[in-house]
Amino acid sequence: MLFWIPLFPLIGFLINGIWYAFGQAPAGRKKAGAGLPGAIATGAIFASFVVSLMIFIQLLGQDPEHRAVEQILFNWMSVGKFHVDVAFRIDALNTLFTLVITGVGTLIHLYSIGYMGHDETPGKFFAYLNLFCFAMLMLVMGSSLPVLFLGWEGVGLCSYLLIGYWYTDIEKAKAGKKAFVVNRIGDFGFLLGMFLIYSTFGTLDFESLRHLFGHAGSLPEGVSPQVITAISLFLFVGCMGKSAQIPLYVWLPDAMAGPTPVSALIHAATMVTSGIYLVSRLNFFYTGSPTAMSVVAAVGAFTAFFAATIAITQRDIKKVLAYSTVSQLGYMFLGCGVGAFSAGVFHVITHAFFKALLFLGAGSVIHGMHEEQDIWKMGGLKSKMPRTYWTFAVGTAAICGVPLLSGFFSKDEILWKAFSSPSGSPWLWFLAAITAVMTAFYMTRLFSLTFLGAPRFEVAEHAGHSHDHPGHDHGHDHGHGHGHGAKKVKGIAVHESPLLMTLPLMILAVLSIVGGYVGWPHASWIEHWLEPVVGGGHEAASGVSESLEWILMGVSVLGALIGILTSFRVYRNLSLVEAMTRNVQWLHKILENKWYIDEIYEAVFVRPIQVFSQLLWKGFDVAVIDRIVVGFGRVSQWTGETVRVIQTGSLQVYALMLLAGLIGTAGFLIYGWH
Amino acid sequence: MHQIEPWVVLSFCSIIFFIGFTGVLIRRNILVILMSIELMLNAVNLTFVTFSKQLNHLGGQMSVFFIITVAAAESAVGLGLVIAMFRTLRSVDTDEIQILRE
Amino acid sequence: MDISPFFFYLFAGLAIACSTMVILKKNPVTSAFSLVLVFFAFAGIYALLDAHLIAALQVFVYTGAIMVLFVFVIMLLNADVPSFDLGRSHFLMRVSAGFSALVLLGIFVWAFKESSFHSIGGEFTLEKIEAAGGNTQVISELMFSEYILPFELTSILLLAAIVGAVAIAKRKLVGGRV
Amino acid sequence: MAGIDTHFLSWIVFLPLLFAFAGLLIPAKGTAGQTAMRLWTLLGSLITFGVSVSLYINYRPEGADFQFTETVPWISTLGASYALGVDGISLWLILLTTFLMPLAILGSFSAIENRVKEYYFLLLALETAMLGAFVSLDIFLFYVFWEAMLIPMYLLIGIWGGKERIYAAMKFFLYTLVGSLLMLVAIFYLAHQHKLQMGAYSTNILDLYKLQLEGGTFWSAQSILFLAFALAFAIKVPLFPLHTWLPDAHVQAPTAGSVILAAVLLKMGGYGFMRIGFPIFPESVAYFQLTFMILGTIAIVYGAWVAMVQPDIKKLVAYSSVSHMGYVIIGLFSLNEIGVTGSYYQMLNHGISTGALFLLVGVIYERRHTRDISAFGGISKVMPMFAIVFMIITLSSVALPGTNGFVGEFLILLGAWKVNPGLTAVATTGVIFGAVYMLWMFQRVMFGPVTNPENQKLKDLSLREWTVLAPLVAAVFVMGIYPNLFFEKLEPSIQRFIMKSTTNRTAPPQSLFSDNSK
Repeated sequence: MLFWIPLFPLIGFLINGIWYAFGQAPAGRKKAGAGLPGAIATGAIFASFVVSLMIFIQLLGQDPEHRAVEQILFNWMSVGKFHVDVAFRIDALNTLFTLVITGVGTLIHLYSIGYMGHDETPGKFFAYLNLFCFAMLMLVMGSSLPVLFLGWEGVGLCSYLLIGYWYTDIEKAKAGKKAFVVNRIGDFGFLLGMFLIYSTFGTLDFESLRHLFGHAGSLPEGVSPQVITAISLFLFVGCMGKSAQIPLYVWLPDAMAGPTPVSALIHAATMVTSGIYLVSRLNFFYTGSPTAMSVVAAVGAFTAFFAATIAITQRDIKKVLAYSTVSQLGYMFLGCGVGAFSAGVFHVITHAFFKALLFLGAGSVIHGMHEEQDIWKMGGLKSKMPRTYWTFAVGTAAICGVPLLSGFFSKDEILWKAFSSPSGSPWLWFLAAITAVMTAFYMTRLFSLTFLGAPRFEVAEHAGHSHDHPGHDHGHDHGHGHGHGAKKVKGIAVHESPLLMTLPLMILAVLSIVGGYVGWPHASWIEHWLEPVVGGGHEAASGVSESLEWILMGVSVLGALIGILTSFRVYRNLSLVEAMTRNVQWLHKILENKWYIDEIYEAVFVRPIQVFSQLLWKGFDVAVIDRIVVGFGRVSQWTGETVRVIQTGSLQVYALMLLAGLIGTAGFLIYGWH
Repeated sequence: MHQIEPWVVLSFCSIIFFIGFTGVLIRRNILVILMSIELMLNAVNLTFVTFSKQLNHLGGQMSVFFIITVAAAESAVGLGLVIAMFRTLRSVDTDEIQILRE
Repeated sequence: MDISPFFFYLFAGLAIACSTMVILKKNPVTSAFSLVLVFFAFAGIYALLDAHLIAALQVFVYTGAIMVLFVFVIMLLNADVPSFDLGRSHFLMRVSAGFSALVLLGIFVWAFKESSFHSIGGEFTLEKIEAAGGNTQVISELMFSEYILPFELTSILLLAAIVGAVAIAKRKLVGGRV
Repeated sequence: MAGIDTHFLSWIVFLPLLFAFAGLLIPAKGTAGQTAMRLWTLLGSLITFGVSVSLYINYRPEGADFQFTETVPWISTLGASYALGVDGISLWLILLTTFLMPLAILGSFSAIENRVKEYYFLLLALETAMLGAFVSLDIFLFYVFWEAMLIPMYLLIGIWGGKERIYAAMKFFLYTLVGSLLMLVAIFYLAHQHKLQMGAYSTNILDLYKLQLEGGTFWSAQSILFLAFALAFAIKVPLFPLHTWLPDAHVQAPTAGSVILAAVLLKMGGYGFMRIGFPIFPESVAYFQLTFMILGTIAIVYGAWVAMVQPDIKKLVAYSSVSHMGYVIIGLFSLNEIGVTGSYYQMLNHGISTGALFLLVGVIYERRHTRDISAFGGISKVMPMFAIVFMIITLSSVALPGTNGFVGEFLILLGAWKVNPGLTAVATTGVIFGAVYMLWMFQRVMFGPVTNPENQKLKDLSLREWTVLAPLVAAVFVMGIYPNLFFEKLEPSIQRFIMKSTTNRTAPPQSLFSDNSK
């Protein structure tokens, strides 16, 4: 039954894809609306949600130690001893992922029907979206590394296709390519990790590997810790690429060029968390290597902090959320890095709820604002878009860590583990706590700039505008869309999004509120649930008392509240903001330009490689190798030219030479052998 | 009266052959060159017949028969070429016919 | 070899003298007629060597057909061409040609003289040929049995040569000179 | 048909040639005649494909080493015979050839307007030569077919090529000829060795497998002979630094020529290594293993980097071939089952995906008469179906899992890792750069606004072009998802190949300095 989960989206992809490729794309064919393709795609993913739910229920009834469902579909490759099956295996860990992917996926598909309503090629969009779900499900369900890698690269491909969805804008196409290439750098590490695993253990199957490791951080016999560390780090390079960690995070902010539902689904809720999935899946490798753990934790914590600094100054609503995602992913890795895999996974789930909510809310805003994405040109949307406003407020509160919302539980769990676990340290906690304050600050900034205060754009009269704007070409010409609506009507006629879009927002808002209760401190269902797979949470290091836990929790709540309140105060008075910005102009400039990382990469890697390649081609291929070859040609030509003198063209001279040759030969035959 | 040794006959053939060869080398008239070639062919024919006689094998004479045929064909084509060439170049001088060179 | 030395030397001397004339005489007509004599001399030697059919063919084909062709062509071309009586080539060429020819001739004669030609008993002895009905009869039989394939091929070659010669020598009617 | 049972392979090999000669009788004047000629050639290649499919069906992987064998003495003084036979290694390359040939022919239906008859005659003659090389079990016969391939290809490039076709054709010809001449010398040496060791001349490959040659050092007989063969094969592969004929030949060749050149002719190099180079000279293979793996790795990275900056699509694809064939080399020289199987699979993959890429370039070249990347942009908007197919093939070329490319590259790198992890790590960067150059090219051609007005009105794929491309797209996925279909018939042959190539068969060293006094 397992195979139905990825199969449904695949079928949806094939239907939509073939219909699009032959029925809609060719010149002169009728363009389809978003309705039918959207319904097909949503139905497909919903069907697989239902199956996932059934599997989950089935797992609930099983004995915790053997909680797994397996299915082998067919043998993929079999060469000598190397044997890979296309097989699925769902256990406690990935059943959560399938639920999130299909559940949140369904909501986002639904939302997309509204959002992409005026797009030119909705068939293509939904085909890609379904293909993505298929690949993502392959990723989390695969029972061995190659199958996981199949999904891993598959989601990368879909990400590429969807970021560059509006490909007529070359910048968006470039962003897609950047995402793919940066992911490929990660995959490079992933591949090396796989090779090393295979050459060390002779298998790539998760279960077999787990059995080799036995229990709790013990290493298989005859395997040196260095090898385990190398494997863990190689695989982590892959995670850096896919889950946008330093130094490979640069693609994710650019990935916002894609349609907003894509940002919500792929670049917030699901694909980017696959790195965390991989690390948790192979937790036995990481627990076996303290070095790798520290690297993961350090990279995670630093990424969380670093991305948060950038997020503070961004003007694009989606860019803020993108950096926020990078930052939150850093949290998750921090959790994994200190051994709290269940905390990491817990944050994946709550993050999927509230970040998807935030992105979809942002999409709704952008939709309502007619493709305006600059938060400095918004403001006062509270009254115009009430449903979006309220749901967005819930999302913001959740990510800020307001107590009793989902983000609070998961983030606090990570913070506590960063402090208390044997591989944690107060420094990691401190960095994470600072980040939490900054998160609260920039999210509130985003929220208040968008929804509160007075509108900072020209408001058009509402008359004659329904929720649905016939003739307004949403998505078409997207790249040049800034102020597109403003051209038609003087000012922007802000409108609330249709129910199709706000309904998923409301569901996600509810989930963002209640989603955290599965991880209630000290009674965490999720930790208990995941224990057979990722191991129990480590006992707190000695000397760390329960009271300290409460104190730290209080500190982080306080930090969040401080962040929120400061932000509200600051951004109520925008002239104050400008004054402050002027005071720290240099810092603001650096942050606004994202620490110039893109420029540095361009200068250090991209340009040199291009220049060097040119050099290789013109300077070596053409100038050296070809010259040698042509040189050989020249030599023989020269020889020919020289010898040619005797080629007089006179038959008689030829005959004479023939005669001379004959004499020579005869002479040799007579005297030569003596 | 002594016998004629085979080598005498063969040497005679060689003499005729090299006379023909020299003719090919030193004459500029293409017609004479063709005639010299006929001389060489005849010398070869005689060699064949000599061996045929000496070895009591008729293969030599058969070869001569074929050579004569081929020679006839050759001179027919050769003379045809001479006529064609003469028509184009108004000359039968090999020194003027050096198109092969370029 | 049981051939008459007198006739052999007679024919050989004639052939050598006439061949020299062929290559030395300035006028091609003279050369052609010398060549006829050479062919006759050869026919004589063939007859001495009991190759009667070849001797006959020599007279028919060479003197009869080929020489007529030569003379015909000479006469065809001879008209109003002042440069027809071409001399010989460059002096250096003549000297080196003559020299090399003499050297190689020397080698050949030496080689022939040094070698011994044992009469390996081929099946066609003179007596057998006589018994089987003579030279012509035996050769004809061979030609249509053992040598039938070369024979047929030769006929194709001849056909090709005829067509070729006609095609080459034919004056193009359209477009002026070839 | 007479002798179809006993001379099955001969029928397959010479069927195209039969059709080629029969095609000469078609009066190919005028449009109708040309169409007839094209259809006739297509028919010929399709029938050949059909017959080769029955070869596939009747081949038993568990059966004899070589099946459908035929042996007729040929040149007795050299010991050469007309010996044919098929094992798993030749089987798939034969199928690749016969599969691609109809597509290449169909793909050039509208591209070739002049000298139609000669063109198709040469294509079919080329097919015979290629098939002959793949089934030869006699090294001399192999050589004859190997050289015979050169002539039609040379003419195809030289007559129907682009602007610089003469230069490219000459370069192609000379490069390959230089290699094969040394090979010829080595063949004679081997025949002579066989006479010395076994008492009779033989150039039968199976006999030569039993030769004992002194090896293990650079100046040993094995090494020198191996290098003589390896030069010929490496030029065909082409291995860095002997690759510079390829970009020129590819760019100048007509579409079908490029397809066949990339898809089949390059495989001759790999096949030569597998059939001759490795099993006859096992010690030298071990001796030169590292050298060739380094060259292969350089080829991967070098080809990818140089491909990145090419302004011409065909040149880009040509350099990508250099990169992809570099994988083949490191896989072969890793000498374990995973690597070698991957290598072999990569050869097939490369045939499919690069063949398809050239066909796609041909499609767009026919419309725009340029291959300059900068002349395009936004084609995706104008030719959406073309863009979809192009995308799929691009993905296959960058080895996305699920497409054929992944299986090959993954196995190769996995196998090579066991031998030399450091080099493999460097080679794996090809995965990154492969994505860079392919996607960058795709972006510049397909994405962005349609800036050039000439691109505004391009027609999308026609039915004929679909017919050409659809089988390739299908092959991409079938090979990517179910490679076992191929491995089944391949495995025993690969195992035997590895056994032969790793067994020590060296003669006792006859070194002057060997110390026998102890």
